[in-house]
Amino acid sequence: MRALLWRDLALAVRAGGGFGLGLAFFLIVTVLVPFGVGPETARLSAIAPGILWIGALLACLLSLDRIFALDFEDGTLDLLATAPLPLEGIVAVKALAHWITTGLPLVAAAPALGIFLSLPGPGYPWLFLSLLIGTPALSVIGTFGAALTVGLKRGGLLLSLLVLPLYVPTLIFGAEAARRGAAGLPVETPLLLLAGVSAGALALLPFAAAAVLRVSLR
Amino acid sequence: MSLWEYANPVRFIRVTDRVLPVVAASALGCLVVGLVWGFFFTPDDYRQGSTVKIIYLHVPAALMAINAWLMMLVASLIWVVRRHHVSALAARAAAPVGATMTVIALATGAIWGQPMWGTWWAWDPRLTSFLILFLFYLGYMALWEAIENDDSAADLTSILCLVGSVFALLSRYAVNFWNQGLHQGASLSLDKEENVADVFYMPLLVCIAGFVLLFVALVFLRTQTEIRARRMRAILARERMA
Amino acid sequence: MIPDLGKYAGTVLSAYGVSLVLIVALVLVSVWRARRVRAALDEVERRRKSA
Amino acid sequence: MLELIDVSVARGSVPVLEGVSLALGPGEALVLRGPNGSGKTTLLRAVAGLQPALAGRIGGQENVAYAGHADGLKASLSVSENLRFWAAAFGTRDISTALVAYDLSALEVRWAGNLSAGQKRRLGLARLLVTGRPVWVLDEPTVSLDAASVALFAAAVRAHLAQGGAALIATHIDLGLGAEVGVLDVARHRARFPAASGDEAFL
Repeated sequence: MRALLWRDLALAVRAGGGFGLGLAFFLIVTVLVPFGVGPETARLSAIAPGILWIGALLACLLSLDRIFALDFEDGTLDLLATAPLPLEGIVAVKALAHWITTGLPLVAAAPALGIFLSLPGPGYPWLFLSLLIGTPALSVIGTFGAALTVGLKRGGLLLSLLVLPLYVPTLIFGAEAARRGAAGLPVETPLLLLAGVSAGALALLPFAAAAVLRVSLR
Repeated sequence: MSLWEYANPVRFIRVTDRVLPVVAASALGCLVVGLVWGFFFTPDDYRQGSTVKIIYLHVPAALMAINAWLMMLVASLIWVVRRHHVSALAARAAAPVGATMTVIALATGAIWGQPMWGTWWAWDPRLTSFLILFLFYLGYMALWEAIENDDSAADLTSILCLVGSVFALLSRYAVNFWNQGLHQGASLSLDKEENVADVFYMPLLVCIAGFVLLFVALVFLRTQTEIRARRMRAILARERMA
Repeated sequence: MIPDLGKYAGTVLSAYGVSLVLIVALVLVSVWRARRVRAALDEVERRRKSA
Repeated sequence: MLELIDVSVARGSVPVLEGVSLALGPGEALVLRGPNGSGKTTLLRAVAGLQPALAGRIGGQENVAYAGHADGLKASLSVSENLRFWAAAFGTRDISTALVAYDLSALEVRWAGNLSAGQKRRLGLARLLVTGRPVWVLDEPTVSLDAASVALFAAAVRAHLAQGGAALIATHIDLGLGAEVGVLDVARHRARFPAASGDEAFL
């Protein structure tokens, strides 16, 4: 298991691994928003928490199809499935690797990008915290979607169609927490609900994803 | 006429062939009676004027949009547990019907909302939930279309339906939390006090019965079609191998 | 014949129109596909029997 | 160590083989033969547990080390990193034996992406040695190997058998494993026309 995690991390940071693409995408989306809605500070700061959450979500979505597709093409997934590791564990480790290489950099970058969008001062810690709690759910839900579409032609577009509706609760609670934080309102409720969604997804979806993967491989 | 004769899909087709005309006819009957009754012979609401007549389409469609998903959920569970082929195909057959019902509920809601709330669309929890439900239908149908092997498709869509149901429910609560809405409370409930007035109630029940029967008839017909299509694919695949 | 729908006539009629069109379209598509698949399967079965 | 009893397998819901029975004990090897598309790969995938058999029983699946058409190598990992990963995944440590057996020691630090097709194949086969599993299930293992590499492979298989391992190999060429190696022609087990299948209910 640990070997799999190290291998996935090594593959992501080496040449052609695509590490940082999501981060660059996040940066570009954030920078494009003022061009779309206008440069007024008041307007930007009102929508900043939501934009940052959506940007992080899309950046996360961008790299989902790499979770299984590469391993499927070169036969690694077949061989892993015959290894004495539970497929549920493999899925969980894959999701964890995706979160470390994609989610965690987004969490770290979001406060910096908040400056571009004039995020109000009290919002920074809550934005950071809500993303920190919420992005693991994005990764594990996305892993489930990637398992559903592995080996399909035109799987990438389908993956987005399947995963985006599943992202709704996470997005609502996460963005709500960030928004309330930025407005100086109490954030406990949405944060707790967000943590609940994340915990539930982390506990249950690896099993669903493993079941799906078994079907996809046969 | 060998195995096919005794396998369940055949029995399904034989039974539904007998039942289908009856169900379809009563669906048509209920819809005509209910809609004509509602459209021509009910008074206007004192607040909403004649727009209240939209209720005979809006409420049944919304009910069926949800019930169709519930039926798909049950059918998916049956497939996962019992591996009953007809069940998986029935879930596949129901999805477009449910999606259409969702569109009808959304469209009539928007048309109704325009004069009542002064806007075609509001991010009201109920409206939003139905929009999300529609997205789930789209994803479910797209996944069926994308997978070539029928059994794999049945397995994967079933799991998507199970997981999707959990997330749809979660979205419902999330959306409620996110925005308390304009929409009035439930139109129908067991608590008689909260119901719509009696004059609207009877034709509405007839319309709901009509929509339920229409759904059943369509699912029977479409399931038959899916069974035949599957049988044809199986035969053709066998011929190619031979 | 048509009841007096007042100022909301357009609203009510368009709601009924949209819904009925969608329902009829769904029914027609279902029936059309049912017929087509049935005919295709009969064709395949006949070929199989004669072969 | 590996036992198949009356096994049927299907490819895409269409049955291709039926009634396959075989047993492998320590030191035994069996070669599968049959024309392209006859179901050798499907059978081997079922033996490896990657797809369910339609009927019959497969015993000893937990002993199987499978090598298919794809080697499961990562281009941006070195030869030894690739092997070490698979060793860890199968709960073993030693990769030096495998490197020596397939003459890969000189390439140890090379990225797998820079290897030739034959060298990649050798690395893929070396993976079998680090799994520590006794039953090798190999699908066309000698593709893109030159004569010298085939000899290396045959030697590795012989050594494996001598140590009490077993092997089930789908191949067209003569590996020179000796006369005691059995041959199973899968063409004799081809599924008859209306047979049990995933689409059974529809046929």
